[in-house]
Amino acid sequence: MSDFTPNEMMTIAASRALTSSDVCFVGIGAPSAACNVARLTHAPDITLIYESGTIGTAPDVLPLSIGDGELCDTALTTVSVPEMFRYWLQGGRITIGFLGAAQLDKYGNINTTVIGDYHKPKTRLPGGGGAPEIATSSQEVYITMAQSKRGMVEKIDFYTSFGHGDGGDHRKRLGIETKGPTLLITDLAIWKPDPETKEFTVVSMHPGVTREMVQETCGWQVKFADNVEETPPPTELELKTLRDLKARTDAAHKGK
Amino acid sequence: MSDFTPNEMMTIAASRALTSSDVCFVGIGAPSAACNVARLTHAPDITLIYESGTIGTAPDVLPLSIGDGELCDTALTTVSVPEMFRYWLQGGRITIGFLGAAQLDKYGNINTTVIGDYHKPKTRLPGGGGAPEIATSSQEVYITMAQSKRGMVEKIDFYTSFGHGDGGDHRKRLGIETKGPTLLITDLAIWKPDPETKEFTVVSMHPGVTREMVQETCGWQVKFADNVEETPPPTELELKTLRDLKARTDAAHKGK
Amino acid sequence: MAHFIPLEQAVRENLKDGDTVAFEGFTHLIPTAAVHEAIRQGFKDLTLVRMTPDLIYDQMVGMGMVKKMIFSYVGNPGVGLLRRVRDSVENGWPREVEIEEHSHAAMANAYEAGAAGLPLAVFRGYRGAGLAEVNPNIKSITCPFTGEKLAAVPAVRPDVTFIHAQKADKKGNVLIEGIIGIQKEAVLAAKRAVVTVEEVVDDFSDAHPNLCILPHWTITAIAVVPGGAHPSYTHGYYVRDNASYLEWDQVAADRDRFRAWMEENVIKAKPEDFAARVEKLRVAK
Amino acid sequence: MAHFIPLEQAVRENLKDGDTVAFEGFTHLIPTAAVHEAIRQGFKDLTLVRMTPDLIYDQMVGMGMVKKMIFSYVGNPGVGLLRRVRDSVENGWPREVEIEEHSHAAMANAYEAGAAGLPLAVFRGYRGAGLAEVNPNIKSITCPFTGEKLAAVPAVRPDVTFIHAQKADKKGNVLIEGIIGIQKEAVLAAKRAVVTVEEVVDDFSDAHPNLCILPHWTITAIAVVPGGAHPSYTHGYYVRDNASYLEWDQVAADRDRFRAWMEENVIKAKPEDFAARVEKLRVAK
Repeated sequence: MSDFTPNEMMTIAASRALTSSDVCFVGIGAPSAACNVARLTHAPDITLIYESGTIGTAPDVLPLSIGDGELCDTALTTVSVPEMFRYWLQGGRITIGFLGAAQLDKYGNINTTVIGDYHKPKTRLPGGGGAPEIATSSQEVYITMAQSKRGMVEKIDFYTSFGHGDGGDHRKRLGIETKGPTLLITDLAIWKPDPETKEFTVVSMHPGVTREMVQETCGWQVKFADNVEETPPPTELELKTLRDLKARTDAAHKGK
Repeated sequence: MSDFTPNEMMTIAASRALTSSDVCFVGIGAPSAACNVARLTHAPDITLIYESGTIGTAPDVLPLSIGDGELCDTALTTVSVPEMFRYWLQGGRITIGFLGAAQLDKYGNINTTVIGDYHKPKTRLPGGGGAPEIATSSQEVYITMAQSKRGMVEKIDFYTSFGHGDGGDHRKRLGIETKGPTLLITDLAIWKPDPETKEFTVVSMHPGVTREMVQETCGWQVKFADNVEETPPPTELELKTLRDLKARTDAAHKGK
Repeated sequence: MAHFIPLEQAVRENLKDGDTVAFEGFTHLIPTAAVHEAIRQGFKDLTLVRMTPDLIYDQMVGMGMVKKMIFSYVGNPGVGLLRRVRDSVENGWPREVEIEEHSHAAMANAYEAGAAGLPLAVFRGYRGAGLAEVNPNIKSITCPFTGEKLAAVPAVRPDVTFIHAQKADKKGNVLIEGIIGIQKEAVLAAKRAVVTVEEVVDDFSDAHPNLCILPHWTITAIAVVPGGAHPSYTHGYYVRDNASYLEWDQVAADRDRFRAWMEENVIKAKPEDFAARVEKLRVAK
Repeated sequence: MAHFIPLEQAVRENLKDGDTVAFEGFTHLIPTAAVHEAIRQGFKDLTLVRMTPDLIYDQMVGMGMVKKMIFSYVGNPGVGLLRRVRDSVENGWPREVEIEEHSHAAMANAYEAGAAGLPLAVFRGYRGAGLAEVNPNIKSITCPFTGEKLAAVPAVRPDVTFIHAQKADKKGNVLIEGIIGIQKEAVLAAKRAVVTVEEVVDDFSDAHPNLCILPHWTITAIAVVPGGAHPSYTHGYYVRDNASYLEWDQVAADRDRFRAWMEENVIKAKPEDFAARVEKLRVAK
């Protein structure tokens, strides 16, 4: 399979990080696509949870919102929203919290609240929703987003959800016992936090991507691992699965 | 209808205190019988709630426990036990908490925990179960028990659930905003708390009962209202309803 | 005790200028018809509470009815931003709206605490989160057993909650199924509760014992409004009108277009119009 | 991840001397078969947690397996006292049992807090109640918004929870229906969870979406034990054996009679014996 877009590569690379034994709290957008591609390919027994209360869903099309009817129709069970946040997220049962970001810094801190000052914002974004506690109660956090200088910045305008803060043991110092962001998948590369500093470091670049391309679309000085691998390109099955899913989704959302 | 037992009179007098608009948290034993007689006679729309989570039950036989299957089979809905105690009792939705007592004092304080010292009890009783919070979260509390000097005492051995404490505004001083015990129905009389002192005062005696009989079976000096009425005897319908209910219940509990 | 009355009357009798009001529905069962009736009746200075404000709060903010919003996600789910809310926050048009912003976990716990009659909700949250610095209603308590510091937020206790549900029975008991969201808590936390339903059935005696049923004595008024959740959906009745959510992004982008749309689709419309809007979205029973 | 294994193995692999263990079931679905297996395996120094200890805890206390009990109602529901527990508390026979006593509201909130991963439960309770004076694990917190003093108790976090449920599907998901009690919380609060079920079905795809289902990854082991809740009942399978509860009052009244009964009905018995005990109590499906 030769022809694929950077976004397709991103979704597929993200899907590969998930396993059948994961219990994944799914954000809308790229995370949702990645989780469902994983479920439809190598991780058929993965448990997908959306914050609307649907546990173990297997939607045939991607939901537009976190509460589309199909999530409930295909779920093992659907619980109330307070129960979702208390027993399932806060209870420590989520292995992977999968988030997107409007702004991200090199320590995995995320902003989806405002651009500019909180009280006089230049742009008012939707805000955190479930993210502040997904970021601290999930056992690990994966982040996925397309690279851009506006999105990947030296300093985010607002700490919607906490990653590694200023790096190092900042989480531990705040009493947060979960691992936080352990993986960043962009349209160009796969990043993991440095074990000590917790700064995101490129460990793999997607086929055809250069170090310059990664740096040009990133607002901070990029660190590369000693040994940067090349991400295996999408397999035929992965690409077909993703494209079929997107096609079904587009048809469904455009209405009749 | 001429012939009835003091216990039957007690249950029927208690049933009359309930109305179709009550939401009643039902204790087992005499309270359960009274509540169901009310439902089967003059208060068909009363909502009976048992702490097992059954809301709006209408059992054909009296349950032996608070969680018999019939309570669920005939309920409007059955919720979890945490929800029962949080949303329904603590939420302030119960109009009447209906309790029995092993020991009772004149201020409506109840002991069902121990006879003797708590740490070295002479008799270990079952304890409070739901009663401590039924007594403080229900809008009002009704109590029913057969009179005896062992049961109705000057000083109870343990405050399983709080009535009016030492009387007067003791509830208010503890930050309890509900009314507490407003009615005591025994096999001999109907008692209401004095508006000021909160001491239970006999307001009605059952047919054939004398002041001496009331005093002889009560461990504290009994106060009588200026105008003590005579409790109307059971009607034919009331007595038949109660006896049919008891007969169905006995047959069911003795098993096959 | 639930009364069955027309929606116009239910809104008029239960909502007042200055009220704190929740129109709840977590993506599913959003009470759009009730909001449109509130818009037609022209209430002012409302404090709106909701986890996910979405289109209906965008509409009320855009119509200038709102003094304050308490929320946790102010987007058009899956589509993007709420443009009328943005215009208010960024430009003060048509008026400035005070905001009290929380996380979903905080709001869910705050409704739960309201339903449970508590003054506060306690949970593990907001660690390292910027909201804790800008929202003075985020405080903490210390666990007397472990010393752990936990987040505390005030319970949500609306003057009135509006929800949409599948059905009522003749006594006024209300059944909600599918994604039940926060509706039970929103009703039980409120002083008054108004429910729009798709239909009325004789009774729920055939229903499974553990479904989400609100007893009639927890509800103030019920109005029968088929389709009343459109463009949201009602599990078992009609599907979500995703195209309308996408369309709203265009409508709300421009002040004039927004006003024209509201005039045409809300001010000049009636609760009975909702049935036709879901006709093509109905699912086989 | 749930394994389907025999009850003997499930108990042996998941219970240890000295464990804090909850065998839960609120009147309904009491895991009697699991308790009897634990008795046969002769565990020691257990800390038993349960809202309503009833017969099964009376049996374990009488067999001398128990170091401590955490509970809120130590009666034979609707019948009277628990005579083996009394003998232990009043006379230290066969050993003294330490007790930590709560109200139902406290225990329900403590399990809920355990399931929610919190260290404590906060509720409005124990006002004027004697337990607050004799139980050092009843403390308080002050609401930072209203100044109200509220009760606080530690979360319940058992090493292992045993429950009985209607059915599992082939993947090991577990369905509980009827009086669901505190079972979901007891499982989610525990480090390990063992479930006995009446039967195994293919899947739950026909089940209503809002039922109480525990995903397979919340459960450690499942054993199929038809009748395993007797003399309690399983909604939809067999009714409560009220006569056995009345009989227990006689059996437990005397130490020798108790021991003889245990020898005959527990020590010499097997999990498979439960099916016959409920044969006459079965309900039409």
